Parts: sequence; structure tokens; C-alpha cells
Amino acid sequence: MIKLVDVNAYYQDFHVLKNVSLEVKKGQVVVMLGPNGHGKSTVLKSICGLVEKVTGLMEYESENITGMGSEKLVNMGITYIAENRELFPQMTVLENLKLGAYSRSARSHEKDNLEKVFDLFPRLRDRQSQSAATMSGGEARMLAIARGLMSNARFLAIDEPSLGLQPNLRDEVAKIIKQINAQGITLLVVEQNIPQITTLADKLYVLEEGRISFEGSREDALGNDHLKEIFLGM
Amino acid sequence: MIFEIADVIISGLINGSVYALMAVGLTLIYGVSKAFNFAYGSFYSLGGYIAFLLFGLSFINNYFLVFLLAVPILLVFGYFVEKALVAPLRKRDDWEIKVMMITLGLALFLDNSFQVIFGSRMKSLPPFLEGSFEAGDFYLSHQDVGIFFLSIGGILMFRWFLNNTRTGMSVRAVAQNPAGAQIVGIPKEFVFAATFAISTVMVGMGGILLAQKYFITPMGGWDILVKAWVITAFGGMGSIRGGLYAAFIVGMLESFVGWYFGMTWTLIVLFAVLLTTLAVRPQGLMGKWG
Amino acid sequence: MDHKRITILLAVIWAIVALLPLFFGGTNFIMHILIMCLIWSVVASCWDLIMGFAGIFSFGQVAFFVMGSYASAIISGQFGIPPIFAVFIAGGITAAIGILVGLPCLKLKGAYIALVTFAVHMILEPVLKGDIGRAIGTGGTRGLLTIEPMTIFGYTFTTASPVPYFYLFFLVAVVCSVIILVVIKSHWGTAFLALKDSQEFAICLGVSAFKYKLMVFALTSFLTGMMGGFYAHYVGMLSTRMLGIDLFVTLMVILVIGGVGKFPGAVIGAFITIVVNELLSPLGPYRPITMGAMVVVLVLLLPDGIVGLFERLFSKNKHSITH
Amino acid sequence: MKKAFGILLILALGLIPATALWANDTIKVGVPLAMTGPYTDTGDNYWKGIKMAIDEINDNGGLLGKQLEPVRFDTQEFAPERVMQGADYLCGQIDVDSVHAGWAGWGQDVRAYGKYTAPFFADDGSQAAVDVFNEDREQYKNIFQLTDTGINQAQSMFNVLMALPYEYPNKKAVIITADDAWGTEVGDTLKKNFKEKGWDVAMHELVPYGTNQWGPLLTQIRRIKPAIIHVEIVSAQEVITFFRQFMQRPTNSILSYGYSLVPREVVETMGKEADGLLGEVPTAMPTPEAPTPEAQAWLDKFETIWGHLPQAGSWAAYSGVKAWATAVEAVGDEKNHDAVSDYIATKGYKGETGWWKWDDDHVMRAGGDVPIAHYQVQNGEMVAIFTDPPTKPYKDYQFQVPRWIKQ
Repeated sequence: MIKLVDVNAYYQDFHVLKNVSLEVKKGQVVVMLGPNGHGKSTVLKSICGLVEKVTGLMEYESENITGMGSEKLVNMGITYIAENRELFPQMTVLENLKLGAYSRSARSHEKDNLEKVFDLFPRLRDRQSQSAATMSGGEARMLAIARGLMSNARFLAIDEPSLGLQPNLRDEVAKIIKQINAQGITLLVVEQNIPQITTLADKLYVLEEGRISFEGSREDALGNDHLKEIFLGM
Repeated sequence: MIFEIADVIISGLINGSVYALMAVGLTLIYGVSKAFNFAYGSFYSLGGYIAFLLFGLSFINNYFLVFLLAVPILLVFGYFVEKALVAPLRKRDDWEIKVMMITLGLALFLDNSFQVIFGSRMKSLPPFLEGSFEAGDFYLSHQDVGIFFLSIGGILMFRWFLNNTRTGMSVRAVAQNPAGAQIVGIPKEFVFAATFAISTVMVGMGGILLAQKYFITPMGGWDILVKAWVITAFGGMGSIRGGLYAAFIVGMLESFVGWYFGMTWTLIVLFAVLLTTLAVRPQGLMGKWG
Repeated sequence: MDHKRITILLAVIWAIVALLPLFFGGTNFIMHILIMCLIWSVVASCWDLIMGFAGIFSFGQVAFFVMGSYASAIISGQFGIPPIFAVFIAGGITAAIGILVGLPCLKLKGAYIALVTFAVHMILEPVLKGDIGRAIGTGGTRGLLTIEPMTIFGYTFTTASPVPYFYLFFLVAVVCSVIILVVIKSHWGTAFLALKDSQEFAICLGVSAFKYKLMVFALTSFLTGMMGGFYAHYVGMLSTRMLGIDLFVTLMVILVIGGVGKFPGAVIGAFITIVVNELLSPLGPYRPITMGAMVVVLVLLLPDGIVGLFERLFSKNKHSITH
Repeated sequence: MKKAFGILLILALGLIPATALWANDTIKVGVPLAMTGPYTDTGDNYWKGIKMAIDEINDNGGLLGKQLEPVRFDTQEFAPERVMQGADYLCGQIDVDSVHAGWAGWGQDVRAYGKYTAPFFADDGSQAAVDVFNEDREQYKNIFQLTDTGINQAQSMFNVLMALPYEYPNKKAVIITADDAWGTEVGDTLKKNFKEKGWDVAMHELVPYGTNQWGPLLTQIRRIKPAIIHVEIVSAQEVITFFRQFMQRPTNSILSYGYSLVPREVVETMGKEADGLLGEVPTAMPTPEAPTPEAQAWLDKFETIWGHLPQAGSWAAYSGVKAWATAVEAVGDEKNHDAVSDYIATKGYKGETGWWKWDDDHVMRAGGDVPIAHYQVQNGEMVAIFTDPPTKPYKDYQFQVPRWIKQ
């Protein structure tokens, strides 16, 4: 579904991604690991059209999407869920969700998706008219994921969903990711604080210093001493 | 005494409504894109001159037609200015100051072009309403009432548009969180240009509306810019509600100070109040978008 | 640009400027323009230090200049203090006002600071013209038409022979630019760069944003006010007409042409802008139109001004290696 | 690179003297006027008069056989250094043989042009300028003022207000002036006069230019119900908005606009609506009917050239050029500035309405053949009803009681 070949990405003059190649197949959950600040988020953002300078080849369902802007990509079904949530603080939960369905392709499904999302996150249904700024960390995280789902995406790039969450909520995140995947949505997740998620993964990538240093299944990874360290470090 | 105070209140209200209209456009651009438009006053004059030119055409004889033709002109003009002058600067670290500079240059260019094209003498437009309400010592011209309701009506309509339409919501989204807006697929660049265009239309319409009372002069926009700037800062840059309150507070303050202490004191008192407010609340009355 | 290169560039500029009277010494009109170039180069450099280096959007530069000029004229006129001391006292007074303005407004954000400082500019005119102004001796709406000429060690400078005056201003401008250079080079300069990059990060490092901002505000107010004092004694008369939009815009154009935060761009910018403005003057209303258009085009095409252009030309080779 | 820039700068500066070198067999005349900024309007009025005079002289074979060549300088907003720069450019650089200005700096100009010798004509109408002149009459002997001071003009306004064939219902006056030198000079003089005559100046307000919301002041005026309201803001926008807002609920007051009646738009915009307003023009050509046939011919000529009636200052500036040209003819050498100045100061000049005589202060005092004309707007046009000093009715034109006064 998503294929990257020799992708390089830059922030101004800073070379972040160096010849990154990866593939996510339809219906898969792919998890990306690696030390902080080595470019994991940039991979997701590059796919979603949020990085200004990207070279190389990116494909989505065999269509070249390199250089496309986010507004086009969201419409095509590619959505990014940010690690720092990026909600609209002075708007209500409902308004945030509605804006999640901003793209043309999502508008007609707005009602259905809203129901689906409320079923997934019953707490949001109760807090529809509360402003996003007043929500707790966990609720805001749920809202960010929910807003992403509202876009009617077929491919979701989820960036560190556990960031800022209390440990007891982590199980819930894993459960939700499983449910989302069960609905047929392909996922690329950056997450290393929730072991349950890596167990869901069809494939793992490790990104170090802007390069893919490992690609394989969870079992392969556990057999690798260097990677084990990363896992133990979690 | 009671009549006097009523008089002062009425002039404060009418001035307030005019200021509100002027301030909303400025606060809108600032709120959405954090760009400060120094040419805002020139756009005000531009509106007046467009109306002046339109009234010169033989088939135009009423304000409805003028507005009908002026709005698209202003819209295209504002959009073009944003795309050509402001958008290219946005990628820079110091774009805020660069935008101030480029719009200041634009203001200089426009104002003096008006002077060359239309001459330095003031131009006037026909009144759009005549007559008055009178009751004893009490007097209110239809023109003032018209300006009051058109300004307030315009602002309320705009607020409704922002709160209740998808496009309006996307504008607010960009204002509150540009990164978030991009994530959900809102075309940020377009929203920037569109809000700039809308704000140009608002101030240009204000120019047309007020030209028949205060006339059009090449440099006449500077007062408007300064007033609008004070009001937006006072109310909280980016807050439409704050701007609305601030406009009426400023209108009232001016008319009471002018009446009680004299006109030369209005500016001094105005800035004193502004400074005090900002010292206590650096983000202005309302602070954020709302 | 590194400090060494700034120093060299500055030295070259001043060396050229120092020689100009050789060519134009006999022409009062041109000498006068050159003196104005020197004055505005200092005022614009101060503005650049505030806006370009410290990142404070202060729009009160012209106001401080006018305050200094009035202060010096009044001090020398009413208390009989020789102008050469009066200008420094005027600088001190302006610095004090600068601090007074800075205290409430430096905690504000960009466009708010711009407004508050511009408000100072706006209020100054009614204050100088009104009862308060008359009480302190500004001459109200008439302005001050008799201001003592600058006298140093018994030598009185006159506008009739502008060359000595030119070198006086030259000396002042050189000293001011050296002070600014030292500030940029010093711990302050580093602190400002840190502040511009990331306020939070700088605060973590123990850089007190407020203190530095206030200090730079006071320093530039002092230099600007002092320059205003020199201006007052040079021109010999003052009126609030300096507070019109023209001077403000001219200073802005100087920064656009020189490059914001690109010291000594402001110095180069001052010479170019004032001379171009003078050359365009016969065009009447087409002068401000041309100036306006020039600002727009330059901001787009040459966003870092002349100095930015130099930098690009000089560092072309270096860049191609890194990529 | 830097050197190249330095050379460029020198080249650029070199262009300035180069421009001064064309044409040698002409007499250069300096014309420093506001061509940009808020004073463009008045600058334009003066320019039309000056241009007309120069063209007239050139068409008649020039002055001493040489053509006159105007050299313009944009005084912008009259900042001190700008005024000085104008003098240095025109007199120091171009070396003109006379300078014809209008509003020129209200005293700053005397300082700046007094350094040189070329006769300088200004229309400052300001006591400040006269005070500077009197500091050193010998140094400033080339300075000539085309109009009387604000003090004397205000005195004249007061005289006419008192001479109106109209009985004031009370002795209360309101004075509103701009917060500039002219406004305060007129305001203070009127106030003094009103007080001396036992009037009560119930309100004396200074307002900044750009004021167009008069509600707070009109509220006070409606309580005071003054017999006279004098407004002195020389800018059409302000005085028209004042009048319109006043007329919403007028009091029984004579509205005296002084010099603020002269911006052409006041009458052009309001037409008959402005009927009843009073105003004055110093060194004026009374309209609609000029006092002499020569004057009438001049009026007609002006109208043919520019397409409208002359505005305040046009005729004064025109006369300045003619007065200087007459003196140059008499002296026979335009370069002998001192002699030309002496001639103007002692002999004066005979213009369309009669003699122009400058007094010891080099001020063209109002009176004699060139009095101050006082107008009332009647039927949408400015009609001279009085001249002063001495205060006397002009021809058969009558003062009309304004329509808003209910007796």
C-alpha cells in the first residue's frame, strides 16, 4: 500500500532522512522503532506530505505521491496522527472531530464515522461540547486518534500514541489500535513504550541516524542483541 | 446634563461600531496568519476610491451596485497581494518583520499612487441614507443608524460564518493550530490568502461606508490603521469578540474624554488605558481566538 | 557574517566615508546630505540592534530621536549647559524614558511591542505641542527656532562651513558603530542570538531575556537620543514635523536596503537610501511611489539587503562544498 | 565589492551637481513647495500662481532677455533639516536668483534662506517667522512675507465679526482650532479680542488634524449655545464634517471659518449646503467680482489656464514672482541680490489691484490696495462681503443671516 524508495528528507539545511526505503502492505500493522530524534516522526510526516523538502520515491497504492501536499493526501486516505496531538484548543470536541472530516472524500461519511468513533471512544460522546483545551492528557490523545479516524483514512500514520499517557492507559491504546486495524485500516505506528503494540506488528523497522538499520519480524528482532537493548530500554 | 450624556453615549456607540468594523479585519489576518498588515489603512482608502470610480460610471447610481462590483475587485486584489507579497516571505525565520516592511512599502506605494491618480484633494461620495429621527433635543441621523447596523450586522454575520460553516471552521482551525490544520488536510496557504482577501474586503467596505461621511483622501488610511491597531491589541490580537468589546470601549472613551477633558486628550488617554491594560493583561482583553 | 568580517567591512566603509569631503567639501548641499547620512546611519544601526539582533519590534526609534533633540535643545537653552554636555544629558534622559517604556512593553509579544512603542511616537506630538510641552519649553506648535550651535573648546561649529561638522558627526558615528559592534561581539550578542533561536533554551542557559532586552533598549535609546541632540544643535531649529510618517519610512527603507540584523548593513543602507531619496526628490510624488515599490521588490528579491547579497556572493564556494 | 560600492556612491553623489549644469542663459528661480505628504494641496495652489507668473514673463521675452527656469524642491513635511536642505540645494547648489515658496516652515525657513542672499518669498502668515526676522534684520533682509501674520488676520476676522449687520443674541463664543502654529496663533488672538470686548469664550479647543467625529464637542456647544463659533482648521475634511454634524441640530450661532474656508473642496463638496459660512483670505483677490478691471482680467486668465478659480495663495505667490521680476528689471542685474531686495523693500510693486508695500518687518501687511477679503458662502460660491483693514463692506455684496439661525 505504501512504498518508500531511497527517500531523503531535510529540515532547512538539516539532512534528516538518508535513503530510507520501506514498505507497508495492505491491512498490515507496521511498527517503527529507534532512538528519539533520529527521524521516526519525519518518516511519518514525509509520507503524509508534512515535510517541505523530500526527495526519492514515495508510492501509495502504486501512485507516486512524492511532493504532494497534505490536503491532497488526506483526501486520498492518508492521515497523520501527531505525537503532540495538534488539536484545536479553543474548539469543542465535536468541532475537532468535524474538522477531522474536512477532506472532500470524508465529508459524505462524516455521520457514519462520527458514530463509529463514538462507539470506539464512548467518553468522547459524553464530552462532545467540552473545549479541547480542558481535556486531560488521555482524553486529548483519544481525541487526536478519533479525529484522525474521521478522515475516513485507509492508511494511518500514528506517532507515539503513548506519549504523555499514564501507564494504565497504554493497554487501552494497544486495544484501540487493534480495533482500528480490524476495521481494515493499514497502520504505520511509531511506538516503543507499549510492548503490546510490537506484538501486533506484522513487521518492524528500526531507524537510526536517519537510516533504516533493521527490517524484519518481531522474532528476528528479539534475536538481535543490539535491538534487544532497545527493547530492554523501554 | 442627561441629554448631554445621552448624546455622548450615542456618538460613542456610533464610533464604536465603525471601529469594530475596522478592527475585525485586522484582527482576522493577525489571528489566522500572525501577519501584521501595515497597508491596511491604504486598503481602506482603496475601497473609497474604487467606489468613487464606480460612481463615475454612468450605469451606477446606488450603493448596492457599488458593493456588488467592489467586493470582487477587493477580494481579488487582497488575494493577489497575499500570494505575491506575503506568502513568499512565510518560509523565512524573520518573516514577521519582513511582512511588516513589505506592507509598509506597499502602503507608501498605494497612498502616493492615489495622490498621483486622484490628486491630493479629498473626494466625496453621495450619502446612502438621508433624513433623521428627531424628538425634541434628541437627534439621530439615518446615516449614522445605517452605519451602526451595517457594521454590527456585518460583524455578526462574519462571526456566524466563522462558527457555523465548514470554511469558517477551517479558518479558525488555521488560527488556532496551523500544524493541526495541515494534518486534517486544510489547505493552509489558501486559507491564509483567503483571510487576507476577506479582511481586504472588510476594510475596503468600511472605506466605502465611511467615505460618504468622512471623505476619501490619499493619506486618510493611517488614522484607520492606528485606531484599528490599538483596538485589536486592546481586545487581544486575533480575538473577534475582544475586538468588538474594545471597539466600543474605545469609542465611548473617546467621546467621554473629548467631551469632558477636550479632544487633545483623547489620544493620550487612549494610549494610557491601552498601556495599563497591556501591563495587567499582556494578551489584551480576550487574548485568544474566540 | 563573522565578527572579523563585520569589522573589516565597517572599517572599509568608514575609510571611504572619511575621504568623501575631499571630493565634496566645497559643496554645502552635498556635505549636508552626507551629514544626514551619518546621523541616520547611527539611528538606523540602533534600530537594527533592537530589531535585527535583539528581535524586539520597537517602532519608537524616531520618537526617541525627537525626544533627545528636544531635550538637548532645552537643556542647553534654558540652563546654559554647553551643547557638548547637553547632548549626553539628553542621551541619558532618553535612555531613562527608554527604560520606562521598556519595563511594561518588553514582556509583550511582537506586534504588541510594535504598537506600544509606536504609541509613544504617536503621543509625542500632542505632548510636545500641548500644555505639557510648552511648560517644559518645547515652544509648543512653533517649535524651537533658536538652538545654540555646537561648541567644543571654544570652537563653534557652523553650518556655513560643514566640513568640520562633518568630521564631528563622522567621529560620533564611528564611535557609535564601534559600540554597537562591541555589543554584537560581546556576551550580549551571543545571548541575543540564543534568544532569537529559542527563548526557552536561552532561559535554560540562564540568559535573562528581560534584562538583556531592557539593557539593549536603554543603550540604543541613549545613542539615538544623543544623536538627536547633535542633530538639534546642527540644524539649529526643531519642530514636531519630524514625527511625520516620512522619516519613519525612510529609516525603515534604510534597514530594508542594508539588511535587518546584518550590521553594518544599516550604515550602508543609510548612505544609499538618503542619496537615492535625494536623487528622486525632483520627481515629486513619484519619489515615495518609487521608494515604496523599491521596498516591496527588495524585500522579495533581496530579503537580507545589500549585506545579505555580499554574504551570498562570498560564501557561494563554501556552500557548494558542504552540499 | 565594497570598493565598487564606494565608487557607485561617489558616482551617485556626483550626479547631483551634474544636474545643475544644464542651461546657462536662463535665470533660475527656486520653488520649494510640498509636493508630497499632507501639505501637497497648498503646495499645488502656490505652484499654479508661480507657474502662471513665470510663463507670462517668459512669453513676454523673459526677464532681462533671459528665460526664467523654475527649479522645484519638495519640502515634504517641513522637517527642520528638510527646510535647511531646500535652502542649501536651491541657493547653495543651484544658485537660484530668487526663491518663491508658499507655506515654507513658519520661521524655520527664515533661518534657512536667511543664510543666503537670493530674495525669498514666503506665505507663512506667522508671527514666529517675523520674530526670527527681527532677530537680525540685516541678515534676513532677503526674506519677504506675502501675507500678514496670523495675529493680524485674526484681528481682522474679529473686526469683521463685530461689524456684521447682525445682532448677536448673547456674548458667548466658542473657538476650535487645529493644534498647529497657525491655529493656535489665530485662536489665541481671537480669544484675547473677545475677552477685551466683554465676551465669554466658553470653550477654546485645540484639535488634532484628522478629527472628524465632533460629537463630544457639539454636545458642549449645544449646551453653551454660543453666538459665534470660530473654526480654524485648514483642511476640508475636518471643517465639512464639523459643519454637517453641527447642522444636524444647529444652535443660533454665526459660523466663522476664517482661513479654513479656502480649501476649494469646502465649497465644491457642499455647494449651496455651505451657504452662510464666513471666512477670510489674506492678500486675496476678492471674488466673484474683482475690484479692478486688471484684476478681473487676471482672474479670467487664471481660470482659463487652470480651469477653476484661484485658491488661497495662488495670487499671492504670483504677485511675489512679479514683484521680484519688477525689481530685477529696475536693478538691471538679477545677480545683485542685495539691490533687488532693497528695491522690493523700499519701492514695492504695483499689481492688479494696486500697490504692494512691504513694511519694516518685510511683511506684506493687510490694508491699502491689498486688504484681507472676508467672504460668505452665498448660493454655493464664496462672495466677498467685507474687506479689512479698514473694515468696510465690499461693493454691493451683503451679509446674509445663515438659514439655521432662528430668531
